[in-house]
Amino acid sequence: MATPSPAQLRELALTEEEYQHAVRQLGRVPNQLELGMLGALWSEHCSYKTSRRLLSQLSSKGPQVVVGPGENAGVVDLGDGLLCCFKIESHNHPSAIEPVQGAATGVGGILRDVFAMGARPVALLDALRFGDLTDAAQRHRFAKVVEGVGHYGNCIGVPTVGGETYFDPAYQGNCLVNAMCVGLVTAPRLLHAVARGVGNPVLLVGADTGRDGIHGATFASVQLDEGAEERRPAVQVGNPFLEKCLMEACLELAGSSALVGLQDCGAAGLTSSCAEMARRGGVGIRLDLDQVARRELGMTPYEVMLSESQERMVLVVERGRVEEVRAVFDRWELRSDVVGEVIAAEELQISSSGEMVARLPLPVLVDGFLPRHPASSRPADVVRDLSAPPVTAGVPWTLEEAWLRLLASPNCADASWIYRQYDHQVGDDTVVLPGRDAAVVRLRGRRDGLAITVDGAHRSSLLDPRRGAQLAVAEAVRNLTCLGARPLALTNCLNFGDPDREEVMWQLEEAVAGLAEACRQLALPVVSGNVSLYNDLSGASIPPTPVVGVVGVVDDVHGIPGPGFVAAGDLIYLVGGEGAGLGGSELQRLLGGRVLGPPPELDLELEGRASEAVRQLVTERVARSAHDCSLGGLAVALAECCVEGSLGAVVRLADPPTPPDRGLGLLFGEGSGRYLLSVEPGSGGRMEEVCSAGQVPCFRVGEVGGELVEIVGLAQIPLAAAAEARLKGIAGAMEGPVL
Amino acid sequence: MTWRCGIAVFPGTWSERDCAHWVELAGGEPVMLWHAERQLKGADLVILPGGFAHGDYLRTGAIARFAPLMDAVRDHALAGGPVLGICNGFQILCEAQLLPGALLRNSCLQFRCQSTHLRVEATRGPFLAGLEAGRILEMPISHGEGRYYAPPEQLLELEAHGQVALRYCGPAGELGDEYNPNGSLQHIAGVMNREGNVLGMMPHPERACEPLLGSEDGLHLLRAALALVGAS
Amino acid sequence: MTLKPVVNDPQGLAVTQGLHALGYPEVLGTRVGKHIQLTLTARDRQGAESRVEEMCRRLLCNGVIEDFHFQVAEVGA
Amino acid sequence: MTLKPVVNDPQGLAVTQGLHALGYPEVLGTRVGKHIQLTLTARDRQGAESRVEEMCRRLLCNGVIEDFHFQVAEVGA
Ligand SMILES: Nc1ncnc2c1ncn2[C@@H]1O[C@H](COP(=O)(O)OP(=O)(O)O)[C@@H](O)[C@H]1O
Ligand SMILES: [Mg+2]
Repeated sequence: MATPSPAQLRELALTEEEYQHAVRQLGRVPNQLELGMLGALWSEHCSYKTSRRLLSQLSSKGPQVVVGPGENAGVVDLGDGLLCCFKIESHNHPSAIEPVQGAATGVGGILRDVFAMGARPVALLDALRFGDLTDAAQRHRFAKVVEGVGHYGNCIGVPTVGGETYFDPAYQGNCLVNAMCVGLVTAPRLLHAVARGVGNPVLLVGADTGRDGIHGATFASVQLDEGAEERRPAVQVGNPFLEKCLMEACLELAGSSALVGLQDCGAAGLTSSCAEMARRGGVGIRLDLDQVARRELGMTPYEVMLSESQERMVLVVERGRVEEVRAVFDRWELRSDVVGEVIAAEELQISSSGEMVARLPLPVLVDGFLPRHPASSRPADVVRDLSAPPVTAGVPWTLEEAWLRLLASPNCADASWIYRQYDHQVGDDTVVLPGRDAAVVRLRGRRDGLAITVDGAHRSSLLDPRRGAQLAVAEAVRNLTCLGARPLALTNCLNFGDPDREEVMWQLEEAVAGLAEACRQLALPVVSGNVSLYNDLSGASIPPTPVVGVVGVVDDVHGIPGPGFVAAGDLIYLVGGEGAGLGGSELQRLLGGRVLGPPPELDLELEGRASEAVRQLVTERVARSAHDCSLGGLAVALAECCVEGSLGAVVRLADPPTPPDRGLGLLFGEGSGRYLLSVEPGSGGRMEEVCSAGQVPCFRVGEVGGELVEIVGLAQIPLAAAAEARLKGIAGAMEGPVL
Repeated sequence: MTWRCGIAVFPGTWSERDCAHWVELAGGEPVMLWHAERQLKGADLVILPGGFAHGDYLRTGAIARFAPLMDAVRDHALAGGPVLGICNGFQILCEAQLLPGALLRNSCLQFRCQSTHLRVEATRGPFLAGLEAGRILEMPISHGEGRYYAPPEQLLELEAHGQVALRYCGPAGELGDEYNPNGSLQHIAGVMNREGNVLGMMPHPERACEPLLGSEDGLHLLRAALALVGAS
Repeated sequence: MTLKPVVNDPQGLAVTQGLHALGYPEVLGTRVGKHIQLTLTARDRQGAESRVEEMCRRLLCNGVIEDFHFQVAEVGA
Repeated sequence: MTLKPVVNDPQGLAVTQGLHALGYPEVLGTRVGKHIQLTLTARDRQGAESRVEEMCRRLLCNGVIEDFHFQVAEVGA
């Protein structure tokens, strides 16, 4: 084959240098099919060639960890032989182009990652980012993404129990759609994505292979540009019904000794699933493409090997036991075909019509990519913006107005417009429904349950991506703590722009370092994750957006307190760190303009101690309600506690506000590490005792009761007005037809 | 003696396990019935659970109603045996013409998963016999196509024969569009056949069977039926 | 496959509203139905028509809410 | 409005399987799309055609996965 032209290489997302690197390692010129396979596996999406070096900072150590990164999903031990398996993944580019199907197939993909481990999916969550809802195109995209997420989860019968949504003009061109799945499996049924045993047959099961999604992996590894529409086939239509049957069949087989290894066909289709399974097992695989069931006539080997048709799985089965395995798929009316076998040579050998059409050594295909180290530098304007004072003098609103505006901001408001479109109860195990700080899924036959949350960095990440990533972890831990849960482990999705832009690379480096620090400090092993780069449109990158998913355990799923106040006369306590911190805050976002000022302080040690103390108070049921302060600060959190409990409150804050600030920082500052708890009047002593034993600041700030949410001397709003503002934030913006 | 509750499983069904849990809590014995089989394995009572049988492609329940199992369900129903269709099961019963009417896309054009109040309208038949008329039950719904429709003459007939079993209502039993989550005609949440032995409903009683899940009201329906089966 | 005229069509309404909002006030109404394309073998046109009619009645269309209408076209041997 | 030929059509697959199970083995394939009936005012056929074409492109059809095709018929003043 002649040396491919630069245009051909670009099509495969390979550089000239990478091409030469391939030729050197192979000792020959690869043919077109081989080049396509190399391009797909060496893409950022599959190889992590840019981020891998950074990700090694994340520790996956911990006595609870059973499987860390590197498999389809991470696994932690819940005791008594039960394991929990989870992962988060992005589907940003496909969702930007076809929001319903892009989001739906994102959910489909993450489900497959979890049941590929033999685990039954028990919960889904989604983290979403869009531009402003004042823009009709963004409303449309948002509505369609929610429809797509719901469509897949609702059809397949896995509850979507939580999520996180943020609107900011910075995501106008690139929406983010991250989906997380949590599953359960008993230890003996845990599966691995590995090929073993020379002579063992390789099966392809599920959907037929079509021309859709060819080059999806490379598609996710380049910027969206005006020509993106031309790569349309990269968007696929999912079939949740087929996946449901596939899931049941795979779970039925999970306990069987006939099954050696199981892997889903994700990005780069058959190429990556076979290559990775064989590589893990130190063997090779020979595939006969004539045995692959196709949806269309006339497909070339290239198309078959690189198709990303959804709802397919690859199995390695013990020799001689193919029929019993196929019987299970037959019963579910699913297609299953023997398409190859395990071989001793560490190669992927592809034959078609009796001819060998590709033959690639796995060390080259899987690990032979060139690691990339793009230059990074901190942009000068970030330095300037960091030291600028956050605007407070220019706030044109009274404190009451600002308060109500914040409550009605779609970022703080009631998210039920979203989650009422998701079946969040199927399975009969969701005991804390969406709408709270975290969701809880009970474990059958046990007293304990899983608490799950996803959280992301917001605007302060633009100023300080390291801090931003830490704030995301801290917030996730706080959300679990509010329910009395002990965080077990973390998964993450790193959504960034084009790493060849120096400031983006800097953001990525900083964010990963921040994530690593926070996880170390809070003793949270990172067991799985995903990187999504190139979230750019026309030269503008998204803000650095690390999203973390954390799974924790609540010892008793009965009587978990909510955020809402419970009874008039109860005492309100503010526990944890300092307030202030308007830099990068939601208030600043409402004012428009640049992100300025130092982002909120974060004391990870204090964060850890506060979490311990609050967990104890919640577990002992001393706290009758618990909620953390996040977007919109103390004032928004207080109003939420009131609205949720349909009770007013009177709160006094010690520090007197200074003139230009007027109390804005005190009310709406987003300082980290703070919780609002309420206790019965007689429990104040226990409250203070636990906090002082844990060296956690704790202030009695007020009492529950009345029809007002009042911060004495500063601002007061009627309970009903607060409730209405919160309710209309998203639902109000989405009134009227969205097609 | 325990009562056998057959639970139909089609490819795409997803609340069979929830139903089994509910049956057990109510004191019955769940038996899974695979769609390709032709007999009910001695079930006294048949539940068609929620889900997306055959993907609900084309129309909800359109393909499922031709399953071999449905012949056995039909025989059982025509012989007066109790049959309960929940959500997708209700849609299948309508397609199979064991219940009148059809279920259309929610008028809000969105899927809805939320808690609803239901007013008991009829107190006949195995599932509602134990309840007083006007009683309010709380149960979640979870569907995209639950808008009950029947042609005008048929609707009149349904009302005349007391076949409207449950209606969506407010917490105090009041009717209003704000309490109707899907635009169903006459706020209908559940209907039964003329004889009363076949009941179809969109809300999920099996999700309201424990205080921990927010409501126990779903147990009433099954306990009534199990008492009846046990007595006969 | 179209919804019977007496059946309320919220999807059609939403499309109409969407079109109005986009600047097409001339649209008086919209009804949304299904379009199914079947490829089948048959000895002749009549044979095909009677089979398709039957498929529509038995499976493709629900007579309670929908009307149907079809055309048969030859696509060659 | 029909799905583009390369796009997966799970609905069509399910309908085909359903028809086979019901005893119609002659069905080779099915594709399910949307049928939208618009009622609109226009000065003439050409005017109507260009407006409808625009509506299809802008709103009714998602060009990423769907193709469209339409016919205009007069229904009288
Ligand atoms: N996209 C979404 N999908 C499902 N639930 C969501 C989504 N966005 C927000 N929620 C739910 O709304 C509630 C509020 O979310 P959020 O404001 O992010 O909470 P917190 O500030 O405690 O992290 C949570 O229970 C969350 O699970
Ligand atoms: Mg929170």
